[in-house]
Amino acid sequence: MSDTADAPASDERIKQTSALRKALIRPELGGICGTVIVFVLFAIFAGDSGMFSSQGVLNWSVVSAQFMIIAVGACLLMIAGEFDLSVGSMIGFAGMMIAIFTITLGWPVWQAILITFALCIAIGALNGIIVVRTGLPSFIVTLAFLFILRGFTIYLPQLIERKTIIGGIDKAAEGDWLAALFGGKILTGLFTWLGDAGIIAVFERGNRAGEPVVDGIPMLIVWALMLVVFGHFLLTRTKFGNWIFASGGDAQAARYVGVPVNRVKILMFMFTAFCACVFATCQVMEFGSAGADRGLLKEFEAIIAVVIGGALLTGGYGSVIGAALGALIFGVVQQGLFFANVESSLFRVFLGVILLFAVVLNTYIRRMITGER
Amino acid sequence: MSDTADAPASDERIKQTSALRKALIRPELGGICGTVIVFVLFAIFAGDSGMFSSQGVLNWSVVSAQFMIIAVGACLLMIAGEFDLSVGSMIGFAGMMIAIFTITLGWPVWQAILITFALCIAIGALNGIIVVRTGLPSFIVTLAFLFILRGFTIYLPQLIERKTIIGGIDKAAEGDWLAALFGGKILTGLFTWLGDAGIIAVFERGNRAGEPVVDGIPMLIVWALMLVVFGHFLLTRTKFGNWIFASGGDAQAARYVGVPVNRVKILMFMFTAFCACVFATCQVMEFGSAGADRGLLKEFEAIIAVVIGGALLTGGYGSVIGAALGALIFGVVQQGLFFANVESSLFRVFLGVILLFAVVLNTYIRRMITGER
Amino acid sequence: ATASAEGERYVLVSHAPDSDSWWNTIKNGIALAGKQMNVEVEYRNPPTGDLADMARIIEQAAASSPNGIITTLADYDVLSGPIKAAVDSGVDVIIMNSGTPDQAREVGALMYVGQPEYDAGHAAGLRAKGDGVGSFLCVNHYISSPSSTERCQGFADGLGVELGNQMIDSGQDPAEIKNRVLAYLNSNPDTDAVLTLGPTSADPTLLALEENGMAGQIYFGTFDLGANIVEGIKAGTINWGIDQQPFLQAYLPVVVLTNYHRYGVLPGNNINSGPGFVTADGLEMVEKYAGEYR
Amino acid sequence: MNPEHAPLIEMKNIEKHFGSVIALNGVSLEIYPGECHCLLGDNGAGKSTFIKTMSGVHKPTRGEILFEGKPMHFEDPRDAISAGIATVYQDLAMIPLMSVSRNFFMGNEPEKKFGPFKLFDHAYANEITMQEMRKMGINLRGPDQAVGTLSGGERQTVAIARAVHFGAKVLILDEPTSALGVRQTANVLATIDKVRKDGIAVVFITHNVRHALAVGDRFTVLNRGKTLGTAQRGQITPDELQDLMAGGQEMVALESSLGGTV
Amino acid sequence: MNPEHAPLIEMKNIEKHFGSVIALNGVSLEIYPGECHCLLGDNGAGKSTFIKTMSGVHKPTRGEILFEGKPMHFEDPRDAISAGIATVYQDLAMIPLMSVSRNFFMGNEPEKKFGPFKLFDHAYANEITMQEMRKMGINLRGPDQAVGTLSGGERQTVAIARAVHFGAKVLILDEPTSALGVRQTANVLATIDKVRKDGIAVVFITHNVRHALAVGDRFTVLNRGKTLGTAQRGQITPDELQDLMAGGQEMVALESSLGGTV
Ligand SMILES: Nc1ncnc2c1ncn2[C@@H]1O[C@H](COP(=O)(O)OP(=O)(O)OP(=O)(O)O)[C@@H](O)[C@H]1O
Ligand SMILES: Nc1ncnc2c1ncn2[C@@H]1O[C@H](COP(=O)(O)OP(=O)(O)OP(=O)(O)O)[C@@H](O)[C@H]1O
Ligand SMILES: [Mg+2]
Ligand SMILES: [Mg+2]
Repeated sequence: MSDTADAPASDERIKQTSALRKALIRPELGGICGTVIVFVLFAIFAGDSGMFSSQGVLNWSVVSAQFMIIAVGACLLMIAGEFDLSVGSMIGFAGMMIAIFTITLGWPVWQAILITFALCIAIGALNGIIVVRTGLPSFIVTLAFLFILRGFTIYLPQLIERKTIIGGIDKAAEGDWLAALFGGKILTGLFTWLGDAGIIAVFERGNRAGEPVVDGIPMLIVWALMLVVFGHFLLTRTKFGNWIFASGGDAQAARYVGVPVNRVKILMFMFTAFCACVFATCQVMEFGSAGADRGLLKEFEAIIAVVIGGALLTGGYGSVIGAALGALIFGVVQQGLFFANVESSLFRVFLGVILLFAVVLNTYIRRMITGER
Repeated sequence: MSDTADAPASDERIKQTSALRKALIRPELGGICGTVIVFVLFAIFAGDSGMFSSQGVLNWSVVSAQFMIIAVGACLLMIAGEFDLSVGSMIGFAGMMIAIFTITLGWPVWQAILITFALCIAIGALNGIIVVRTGLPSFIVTLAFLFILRGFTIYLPQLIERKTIIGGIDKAAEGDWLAALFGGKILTGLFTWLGDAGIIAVFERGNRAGEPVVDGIPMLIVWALMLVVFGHFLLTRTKFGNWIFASGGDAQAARYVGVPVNRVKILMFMFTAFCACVFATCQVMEFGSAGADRGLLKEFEAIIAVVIGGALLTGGYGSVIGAALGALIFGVVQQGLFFANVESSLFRVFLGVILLFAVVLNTYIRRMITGER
Repeated sequence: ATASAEGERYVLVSHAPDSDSWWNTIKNGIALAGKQMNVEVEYRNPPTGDLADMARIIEQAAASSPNGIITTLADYDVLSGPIKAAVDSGVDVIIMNSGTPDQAREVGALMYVGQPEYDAGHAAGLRAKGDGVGSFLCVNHYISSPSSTERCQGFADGLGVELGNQMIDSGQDPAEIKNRVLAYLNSNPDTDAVLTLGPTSADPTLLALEENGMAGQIYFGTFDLGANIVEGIKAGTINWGIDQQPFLQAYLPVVVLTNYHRYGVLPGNNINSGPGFVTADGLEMVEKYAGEYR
Repeated sequence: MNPEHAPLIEMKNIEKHFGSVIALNGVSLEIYPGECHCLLGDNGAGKSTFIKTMSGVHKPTRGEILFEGKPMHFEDPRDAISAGIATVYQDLAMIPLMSVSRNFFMGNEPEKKFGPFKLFDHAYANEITMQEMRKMGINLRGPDQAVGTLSGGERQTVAIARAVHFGAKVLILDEPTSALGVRQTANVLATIDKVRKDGIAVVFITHNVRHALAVGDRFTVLNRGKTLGTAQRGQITPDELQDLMAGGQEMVALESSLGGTV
Repeated sequence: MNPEHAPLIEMKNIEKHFGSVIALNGVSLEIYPGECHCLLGDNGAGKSTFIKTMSGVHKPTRGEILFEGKPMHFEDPRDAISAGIATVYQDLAMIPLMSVSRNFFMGNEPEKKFGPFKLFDHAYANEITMQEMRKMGINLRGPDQAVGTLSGGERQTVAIARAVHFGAKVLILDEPTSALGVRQTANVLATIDKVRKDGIAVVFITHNVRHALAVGDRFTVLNRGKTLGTAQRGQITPDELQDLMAGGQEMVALESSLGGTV
């Protein structure tokens, strides 16, 4: 209506902020700074240890990609205001299910994988439904599932196969179309050419002499990148992404304006289970066996990566790119400490200190974004 | 001022509630129900397994008392709105410090214990100060300390003693006045008399034949009961107790009316560290050794006991008596499953199911208390 | 790759989580060997004991191009790939501790130093059977790892009985281990023997037996030594400890690799570091160095 | 405005119990298109509870809701919104960490096509938000300012602007002006007036007799969970209304200097 | 009331910045004992921020606070409270899960001796709570009812009753009547009047001109972080005050039916 429509830019109550500073202030900033710092540090302290040889790069890339896969799920779920402590147990459980289906029941691998995915996503949905229906904190509900799933992962193979590790899946998976999607490598041609051209190192002896040391990009990395792109797109560019933010920011408020909060949360629990299942399937297909100890503590690693990446533990704020950078930092630090030959029992001390440092940095950045709170 | 002062009892807008129901509706109710159910179930399924013989009773009492000690700390901290994931690592760390002080440095045991207590309480305070100053969620801060403390617990003894288990403390502690407070037993005379009088069983074979099967009440149980009474009294009967509730219910609101929220929270972190230290000291004095793997996952067990006992994970609501009952349920179930000869790898499954069941029950009760929310 | 220069670098990769105290002897073993041979040695392990993480560590170790890798073969399926790749990229590998000589040959390792878990359990079972044991309790404190089950299974097979419910998942808390053992023995009073899998479960079990008066009455065998175990053996509470001599498992590979790289000499066979049964006879040295070099 | 028309919403004998508390004890009401229906009453009379049963937040313990003549069973607010009921709650439905424009369009996100995908149209959302807020007399610093940094009144204005922008057949406002400044209040009252003239039914809860009288067509007074009856505009004097709103209990004896000013 | 007396609080050139936002841009004010000082102004003018610097919640970015002539540096609200400043905040300081009486005495717990211990005196707390709430015109169901189950207005009344009960030299009320019913509002205004007569200074923030005129002695209007000046009672007409409160900007043209009723 009638009003002096002074443009907000000319508001006398705002201090001038430089454009650069404005462009920098985003949830991912902490992750970006962290990544730069980490790479610089390791270039200095472990530059000559093979960490940046093609084999070394592949090594920390694979580890980071692993973290990324579960971090994407954990990130979206955390932004939606919940978190899932059963991710690690779910990884163990999914791998074990694939093994039991293929080895004990003798199903074709693609069928075992599909059924396992369906099963895990159903368990994710169950997690979500319990959280949403009872209003209990997800910490408790998923903690219960942490125990239940791990219990079954230890109990079932013992009952059926009398051991806690089931192997031989790689043989069963040979030639399977779906298994190749999780266990294969892409761009093998390119790497052979690179090796022949002398750009990357080749094996010098043994039965693979002449082949390049890195012979392709594992599907694990492809999955990680696909999930990151999907998650980022979903969160920032779609209506559903707005609902995820809203559900995590204030569920009651979101419900009032008609956001189907329960649906959003349950879907995110299912997506987290899906990511855990992708992780497990890649692992089983790469290593050919499933064990009762797989995935221990992975839930914390996922949460740590997400939090390093700038998300708010209480929901409603965060970024998938940030979580991916958090996973990268985590992976590089973990493997880099080995390259830098740090006493291995001090690894946890470093991890703790880095975590603290990262969250303090992120908090500072977030305060700049939202003004002093 | 002038007003029709109709007594609230005669309010036409309140449905009649029976006095019994009113008396029952309290945070501990879930714990009480749970305890009754658990005892009835085990009386039926494991009644003849020796679970309720004097030896059996001592067996699950000791395990429950252990949980109680850390549950009291976790409970008060949780009501004050925070929680501490570093409890388990703190237990390992405290034990290791006592061992290093006595064995490596050769200090008298009482001095080692006192310095360790001071150190742990200081670390608890550091936890609290970081949480309060940075406004970071305690989940993250204490997760960092989980890693840092565990890292040192593994690293230090290796560096100093070239091993990760340090033993021989029991010998060093012989005759120490303070050690007896943590490792001894009380009422040994009474139990010898009971055994002689034939009221409790005596060993029939073995090298202790003739002695009563239970020869005293371990100080662990005494500590547990003392802490429960202290915590309950502090929470419900004092001014400080009101501040604990207020800090956890809404820190901002409490701050507005002058409650020293930061002080309350830091003190509760210190108290939690104190409880962890009591746990560790009792353990070290009983077993005579400290190991780098002590206390693993204890933080979760403490939180589970507290939540089973009816406290709200988000703070501001709960009861120490409830937490103690939660610890009792936890201990009885854990040991009872062994008495009942249940396949032990299914233990985790049971634990998860009971946790879920208990929290759902508690939520129902809390809804009755506060009205439908 | 025979070079006579000093300062070779060897990496030992284990499958044990950080907190597992038994591996301490291994660390001391390589440290000593490194000092004596004047080579650089490193110890690495997956912090949580996740074997998939261990595979990454072997890959990482290979990428840092050391002269040799010493690793356990806790799960052939998981670890054979990375080990083969390491061998292929020119790193010499020795398998230690877990795995079998056959598997070691298959992945292209130079040799195997250790004690196959199942066989050790089996040998212990046979010995116990000879001593008249018919039923037992296996106190398993790290159930999620496959090697623990193999030990119990081997023992059961050696006795010729079903494992069934005789293995309990004891957890790692000493009080819980103690009280679970008490609970089990309480409800199964005619158990003949107790088998523990290392100091973590053996120490509290000792206390449990003392408390219920069965110490010295019940047949008690254990894997892996520690200070308290040695004392138990001395006191007659523990009948025997299976010593796989971890010190040798770590020390010998370093020596073998160094000599191989410097002078091209290599033993012609695998080395069995165990099982050796430690009993009350000849305990002196064991006692002195238990937990450190034994 | 036109009681002879068919009512848009009919609430029949609504009861709502919370545990042992009886918040509503049989309240009936009709709401007609194009009227501004004021819901008045003491603190704790049950006004908020009543409109929450209307907008699907609470399910009534007993009683019936007819929407356009048909019985309605709203499972959650989403159902009510898609039926055409927009509500501004007393405890505002705003998400502090999200930007103003994301809040404004929360649940009603505008979309544009991008190949096979439908994308959130941020540019459009930002523009509309700035424009609507300016209409209500609030100059935002920018559409991406976080709602958490707005003052109480600014937040309330966002909530009202949002409901008006998306409002369909019924607009429910629970004490919308309680935290508003003079200028913003005037704007809101003017907006109610405009919306009503467009044929939309407005349910307006307030404690301010003057605000009620300024825009209300009919006035229903609740007291302790029951209705004291409904009055037409003009059939009741401000003083009578004020007495009713005070719950029928005698007023506190105020100093002469304060008398009649509330 | 008596400007010739020494002021109780002097705020000199207070500035407060939040990140890049300038919430207060140099506001000065004096508060005298026994006066009711009304703080008026548009939404977002900075009233809440201003009183929060006075009560120790925010530290001013620049400027000086004199309390009884001495410079004061409140580190947190606790300091302000012990200096004698009681505040009712716009975002109420209530803990939903706690009982009314525990909330009422939060931070000021009554104690009784029990041997060597000091115990929280629940019986006394319950009695006082019921009594004070009845004085304000609210009949509680019981002192152990959880605050979360009270209506918005009921909660506000608890907050005000608490501040008055413990209030010492200055009582600050940030929009205390915004959610109150007619009867409760009358009670609050009467309470302010009574408190002022006891020699206590009252700072009263409101958007309602009539409420301000009913009890105010002096009126300070804030606009966009600056003060538009302070007026004495009687020196200004209601219309002038209303214009000032709207921020000096021209008012929305209202329909004649709405005119002058805000
Ligand atoms: N979730 C709930 N649980 C229990 N009682 C409730 C709940 N919500 C409301 N009540 C009770 O119902 C009664 C009506 O509350 P309601 O919020 O509808 O009042 P109101 O008329 O909106 O009051 P106000 O004008 O103060 O906003 C109050 O006495 C309140 O204590
Ligand atoms: N924590 C904060 N961070 C950033 N900006 C803030 C913060 N708190 C307040 N502001 C800004 O400061 C300005 C003044 O806010 P304040 O709450 O003091 O206004 P007010 O006068 O109380 O308004 P109302 O009458 O609506 O309550 C507002 O524009 C608000 O956006
Ligand atoms: Mg209301
Ligand atoms: Mg304000």
